[in-house]
Amino acid sequence: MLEFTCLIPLFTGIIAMFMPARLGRIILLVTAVLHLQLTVLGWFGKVTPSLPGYFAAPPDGLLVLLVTSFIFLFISVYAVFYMRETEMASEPHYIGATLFFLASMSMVALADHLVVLWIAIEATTLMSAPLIFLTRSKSALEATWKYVLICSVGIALALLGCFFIVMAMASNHLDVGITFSSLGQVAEQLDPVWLKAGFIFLVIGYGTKMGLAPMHTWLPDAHSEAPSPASALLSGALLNCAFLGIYRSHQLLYQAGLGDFSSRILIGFGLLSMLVAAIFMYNQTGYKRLLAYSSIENMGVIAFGIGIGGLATYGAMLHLIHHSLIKSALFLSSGNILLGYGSKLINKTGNMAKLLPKTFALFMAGFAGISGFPPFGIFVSELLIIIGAFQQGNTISVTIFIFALILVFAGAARLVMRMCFGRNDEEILVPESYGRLLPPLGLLLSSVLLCVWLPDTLYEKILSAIATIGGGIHG
Amino acid sequence: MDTLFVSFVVILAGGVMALLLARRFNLMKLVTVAVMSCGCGIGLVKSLSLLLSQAPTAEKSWAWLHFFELTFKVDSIALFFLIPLFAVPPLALFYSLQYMADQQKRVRVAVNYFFFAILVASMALVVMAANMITFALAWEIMSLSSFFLVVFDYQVKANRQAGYLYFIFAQAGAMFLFAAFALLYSHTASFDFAAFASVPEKAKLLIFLIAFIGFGSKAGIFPLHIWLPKAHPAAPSHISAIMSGVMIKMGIYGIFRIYLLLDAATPIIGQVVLVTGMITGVLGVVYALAKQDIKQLLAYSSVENIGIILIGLGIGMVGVSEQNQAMAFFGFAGAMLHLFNHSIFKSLLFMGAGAVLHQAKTKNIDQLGGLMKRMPITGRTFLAGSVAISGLPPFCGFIGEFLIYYGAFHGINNQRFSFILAILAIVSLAVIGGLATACFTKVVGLAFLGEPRTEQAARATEAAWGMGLVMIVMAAACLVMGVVPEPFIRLAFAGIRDVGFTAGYDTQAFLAVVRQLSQAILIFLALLALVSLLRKVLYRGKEIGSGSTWGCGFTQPTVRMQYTGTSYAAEIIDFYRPFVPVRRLYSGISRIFPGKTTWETGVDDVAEINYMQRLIKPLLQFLNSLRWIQHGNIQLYIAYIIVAIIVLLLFL
Amino acid sequence: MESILSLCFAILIAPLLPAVIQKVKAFFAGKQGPPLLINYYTMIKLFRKGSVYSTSTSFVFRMGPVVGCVTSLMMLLFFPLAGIKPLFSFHGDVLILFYLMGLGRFFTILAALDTASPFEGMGAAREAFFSTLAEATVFGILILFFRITGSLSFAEFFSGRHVISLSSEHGALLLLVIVALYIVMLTENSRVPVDDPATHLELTMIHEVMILDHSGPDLALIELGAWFKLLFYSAFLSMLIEPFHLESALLNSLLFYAVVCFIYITIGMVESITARYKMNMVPKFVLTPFALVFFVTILTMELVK
Amino acid sequence: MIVLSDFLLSLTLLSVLLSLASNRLMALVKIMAFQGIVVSLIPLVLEQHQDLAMGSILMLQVMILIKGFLIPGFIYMALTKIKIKREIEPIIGYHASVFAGLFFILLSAFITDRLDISLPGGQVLLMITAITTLAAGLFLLMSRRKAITQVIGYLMMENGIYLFGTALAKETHTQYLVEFGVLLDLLVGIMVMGIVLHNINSTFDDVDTALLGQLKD
Repeated sequence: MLEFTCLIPLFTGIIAMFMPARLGRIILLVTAVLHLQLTVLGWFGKVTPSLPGYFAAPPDGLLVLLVTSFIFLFISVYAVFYMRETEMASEPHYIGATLFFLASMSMVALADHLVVLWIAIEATTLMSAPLIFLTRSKSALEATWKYVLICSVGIALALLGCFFIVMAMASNHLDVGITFSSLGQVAEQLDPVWLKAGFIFLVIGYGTKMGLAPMHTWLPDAHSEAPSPASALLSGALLNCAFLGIYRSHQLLYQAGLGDFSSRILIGFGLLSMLVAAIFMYNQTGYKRLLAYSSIENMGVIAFGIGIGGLATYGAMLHLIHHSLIKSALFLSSGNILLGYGSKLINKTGNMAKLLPKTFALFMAGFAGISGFPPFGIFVSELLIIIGAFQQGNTISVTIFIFALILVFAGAARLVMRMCFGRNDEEILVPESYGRLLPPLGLLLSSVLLCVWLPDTLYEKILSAIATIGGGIHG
Repeated sequence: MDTLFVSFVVILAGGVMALLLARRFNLMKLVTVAVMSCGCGIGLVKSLSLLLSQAPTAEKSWAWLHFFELTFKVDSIALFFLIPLFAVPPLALFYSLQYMADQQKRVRVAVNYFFFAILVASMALVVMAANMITFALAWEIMSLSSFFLVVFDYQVKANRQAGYLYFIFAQAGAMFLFAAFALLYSHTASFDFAAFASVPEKAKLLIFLIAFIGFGSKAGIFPLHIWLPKAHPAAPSHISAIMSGVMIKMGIYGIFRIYLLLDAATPIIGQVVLVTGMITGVLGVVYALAKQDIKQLLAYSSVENIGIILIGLGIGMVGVSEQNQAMAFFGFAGAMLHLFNHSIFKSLLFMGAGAVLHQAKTKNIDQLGGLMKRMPITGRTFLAGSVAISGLPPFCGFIGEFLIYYGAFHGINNQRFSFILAILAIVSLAVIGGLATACFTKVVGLAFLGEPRTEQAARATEAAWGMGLVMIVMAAACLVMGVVPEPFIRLAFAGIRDVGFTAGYDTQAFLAVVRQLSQAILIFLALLALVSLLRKVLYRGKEIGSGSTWGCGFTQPTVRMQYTGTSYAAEIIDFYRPFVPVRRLYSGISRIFPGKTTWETGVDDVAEINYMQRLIKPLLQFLNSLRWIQHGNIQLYIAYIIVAIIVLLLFL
Repeated sequence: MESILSLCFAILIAPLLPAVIQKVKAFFAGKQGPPLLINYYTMIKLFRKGSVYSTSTSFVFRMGPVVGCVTSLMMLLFFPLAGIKPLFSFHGDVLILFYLMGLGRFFTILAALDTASPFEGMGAAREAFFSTLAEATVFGILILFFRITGSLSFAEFFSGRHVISLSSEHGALLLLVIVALYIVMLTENSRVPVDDPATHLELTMIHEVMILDHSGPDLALIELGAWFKLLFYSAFLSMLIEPFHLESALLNSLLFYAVVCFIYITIGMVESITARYKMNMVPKFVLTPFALVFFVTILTMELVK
Repeated sequence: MIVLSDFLLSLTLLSVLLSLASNRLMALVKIMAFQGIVVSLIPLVLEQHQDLAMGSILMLQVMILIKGFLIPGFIYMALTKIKIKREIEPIIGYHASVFAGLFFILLSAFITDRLDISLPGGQVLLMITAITTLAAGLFLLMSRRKAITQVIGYLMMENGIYLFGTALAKETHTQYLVEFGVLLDLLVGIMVMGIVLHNINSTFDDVDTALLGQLKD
């Protein structure tokens, strides 16, 4: 029955497409709440998937599902107020698309079958394309085009990867269902060469979606051109889903005893992503692009952490949760900034501390959080990743990791300070409103809360998720 | 120990109250200052009594996020660091009552108080932390809150840049710390500080050096100091006082703590610390001499004093590795005492500078002058602070240096390299002392004495009474600590009680020396009084004339002809030329009837220049040269994917 | 009792000795020179006068001479003149004494800057600079002495088990130290070739230009302080030079003051036969003793175990 | 049967080369329709699919319908509706493209040889065709300026992957999921792309991707 997390938004989405905007908003919020409820039920095992060959509820999937569902609720609340003030022409489209998007993401989180996962991830691309496209400006068009094309190419390659994994099974004359759970049980008998080839294609394919360099090229365009609530969803939820695909594949390789191979690739991609993000962050002109590159960097951090293994995987999982919370809060506040200044350019903003004091507080807090300052959770996760990396003896890579973190921080801090404290004598177009302030605040506070008190269930879920790739707090 | 936590809660409550009462400006200030001072007072009393009662180290811990623990432990070192940490903030807060007078900025002031409270609390937590997670957590909160304090006056571009630079250094330093901790964890598999000693000897040096960079960037060792002379002038003066007086000492604390925890046998650690201290001390004071901005000068002087403290620590460490108990004991004790003294007189000086800035609207020495007559209290207390910071008796600065000298002289009888180090330490202390004298005679002589160089300076009046009162209290403290040093020296001794190697060192002989020292100072003061009396007698009933200064033949000397700070320092700076590059801008003279020409000099920080030229510029150029990656061409984006696949398939 | 007598004598004789220098210089110039008691006359004259203070000055200007004089006096208080136990002495007194000298300098400089004069700052800057260099040398000497005697007190340098003396086993090293200390003395007391007390061009003066605005008793205090300081340095030197320790305190004192006199005469000779250095040469000159002392100290690594 | 399958595969290869050489959009669309049909037929003639289930046949028909008619038709409609120049305007010239195509065939033969996988009899050519089609699709994506040619390139790439899938995966494992997935993906993907294309055309007056290079750093 957990499949209803996909079906409910799908149906309500269809309905909302044909409803007036006012009703659509209610549908959006109701669906978000329902979805969260269902997710929580699934989380505690009250509801389980009913199509075992295709869907399953492993801990990693549930984790991603919960994060997605949680931030979706906040983003929906924000979106309702955001749309009221921007008078978005195609509001039903937005609501419909965002619900479809939620449906596809839920499907990713629950997918167990290789191809179902693949279909779901491709579906997220297609469902989120309208979201990016919503403003219909030239640049939005371009961003959408790049997004759809590059991701489709990437995902197509991932399909090839799926075939290779099937081949790994077929060439050794095994005959089990091609679900991650059943493959995992026979992992050691799979043909290693095909498995590795499959992993490469899966990493490239899903990595395109996740924004790992050098396949990240669409990401800054898409995330910056989408309306802010959509950007928040893309960054906070979608990237996790793509990551889940890579995570599952890595899991498979680990179970097959090829963990070293996949770890090295993940570490490489992680570091490359962080460095590439650093290149474009220090001299960025648009603040949404800045946040987008920051997402690339953070995905790099997660990939790095997973690749390192041991303690770092726990850090990576925490990083995933907190990055989603904080980054979506940042994108939401960037929506306020966009409304306030009417421009996405950093040069056109400035003096937020005076002009938009509350948004400033949120944005600054979010920046501090994303840079790894307590009381936000990224502090813990980055510390754990560094500790884990040293523990595993990856000295060189962790040196690059730290270097990249410093570089990214230095680049971003300059621009954030420019936005918050720089000179600006212009008037604010749309003043702040609580409807657009409370959701990001809520997201930030939840990150703080999770850093102060992590519920046992979450902790255990993370542990059981990372146990499958040899991670653990004592590893 | 619970009392200490109570004091944190009170301090934080004060900070939150500031936010809540932000709309009622004066009430907010009063309440916040009162509550926070009360909290600091509780902490001060408690830590003093714990330190003096020789209570055994207490420990307390909470579970956090399932497998971490937040462990706090107070041993004598922690308690010693807690004393200035709780003693200085109330004074700074009291000062801020009248310093932060702008009603327009009331929200910002409230936020400032809020972060002030967090800063104080987090610093105390840093000191009390007993495992690396706790330490890192408190450390990062400290960095973050102090960043917000620095950017208080964000409208000024220089302040934003300063804040930025500080932010970078704080974060980069923290990264180094994390790396050091991670390395430790990889050897011990425990977050607990107590496990550090079990690290293999080979790894200890590396770990220490990494941590040294991390802590050093906070303390402001050369060449990681460049944020300091920018951030301190940017912050409001009472914040500068806290940052310079207390916060940068956290870096020292870290260095000392990790040294003790590692308990390494290698002598290199001590040598590195000592040599860094010497370089930091000498160059810090030379730069201080070269600067014309009072607060910048004071910031560089903080660098210098960090150098002196490090010399003390270094001597102690060399003493430990040489098995020279006296040397180790006095080195550590001297470092502790100097650190304590510095937190007092540097805060005093920053507050004085703040008063000057507040009243005369400029920090530039070359635009000040004659303030002693216009701001008598600020002037006199600043003079006291200057004497103290130059390390001259009868003020407290001398006492700390005396201990360090004492330790260093005990190292003279060592052999070979550590002998040479001891010599160098003594000589550099002497040179630092001489240069500090030059530096602070410059500030006092040019900013407070003579004639005002600008209209603003001439119009300056005495600062508000509260600010004056705080400065008087601190100046008096400097004098008392200088004249009756024994209790404070005992305090420093108590502070290093828990240092294993020096424990049990017999201090009676030295305390006798201290009493005699105190006598000597009293004799000096008595003679001073006597000669002053004699002078009074000699002048009695005589005609005291007054006129203008003799201009050596100039009949109408103007105030612009006074010696300036730049010229005062020029010769000494010139002597240190390779390390202190002087920038000269001269428009030159052309044509037969030349127009207006300009001549400008300034001193750039050699570390800053090198960072810019050797590190930042090439790095940015390199990054820029890679920007083509995101060229917008979708065909090539797809090519990237293909290339990535091909490269990966090669690994197959 | 001995100590008090010795101190009083030193204080009394301090103004006399500089007149010796003037006599020597006059002799070299073929002149008769002022009477030996000239400085006492000057003192009395100055004490009788009043003062004119610049309107620019503050209390610091009046404090300068007092502090300067007292700090110099402190040196004599702690120094074993002619080997006689000083009034006060403790382990570590040299440190505080030299720092007190620093305090005196601090206030002299401030008093100079207080006048807002275009020239006095110049002298102040030079004073601050050269004395920093000289201070390094002094501490170098202290290190050496500590190495030899294990003590940090003037009194202990010249009494006890390891005495600093030309006749001891480290005598050879001491020769270099004497040269170094002599140069320090010339520097610290503003003598040729570092400074010329007789010069009349403000631009080239160091110490004298700093006290241009002082007059009357204030000036007298400054002069007194300068004489005490010179006496201290020559006493220090003569304790190093003169290796004898006679039984009788009186004889000892006679010998001691004879050597002191001799040092004053050499100062006069140096002033007569050398010209002062160009200002930019001075730092090099002042660094020479530091190099000497450092060299000697390194040598002790082998010699003193 | 072997002959038939080889014949179809050769036709596919031919269509690949033709598509690389074609300089007219219309022609290209027709070639793609042809290729779609041929590719869909291939599973039918492969050895291990001898005993066709009812489902497979149904799937096959849907496949042909979509790949051969629906999608090309859709693109054709888009082409006629939007005012674009009908030349392809390649970045890499036609001759070079054809040579590239030949090179791809050689390369894929080489790779297939090196892989030395135990393919069920006679599928060497299938592998070669699959890799060539995939590579040529990617090549079209990279070497053509018009957005619409990129869609076609994508289509071709999907054809290649589909061929791969039929070559590698056994029916029992995939259970139409591959076909279903590919079709759904293609259909919706092309629809979305088409809509975007349409909008690009109405916004920019052309679908040249040179116009789509504004977002960069």
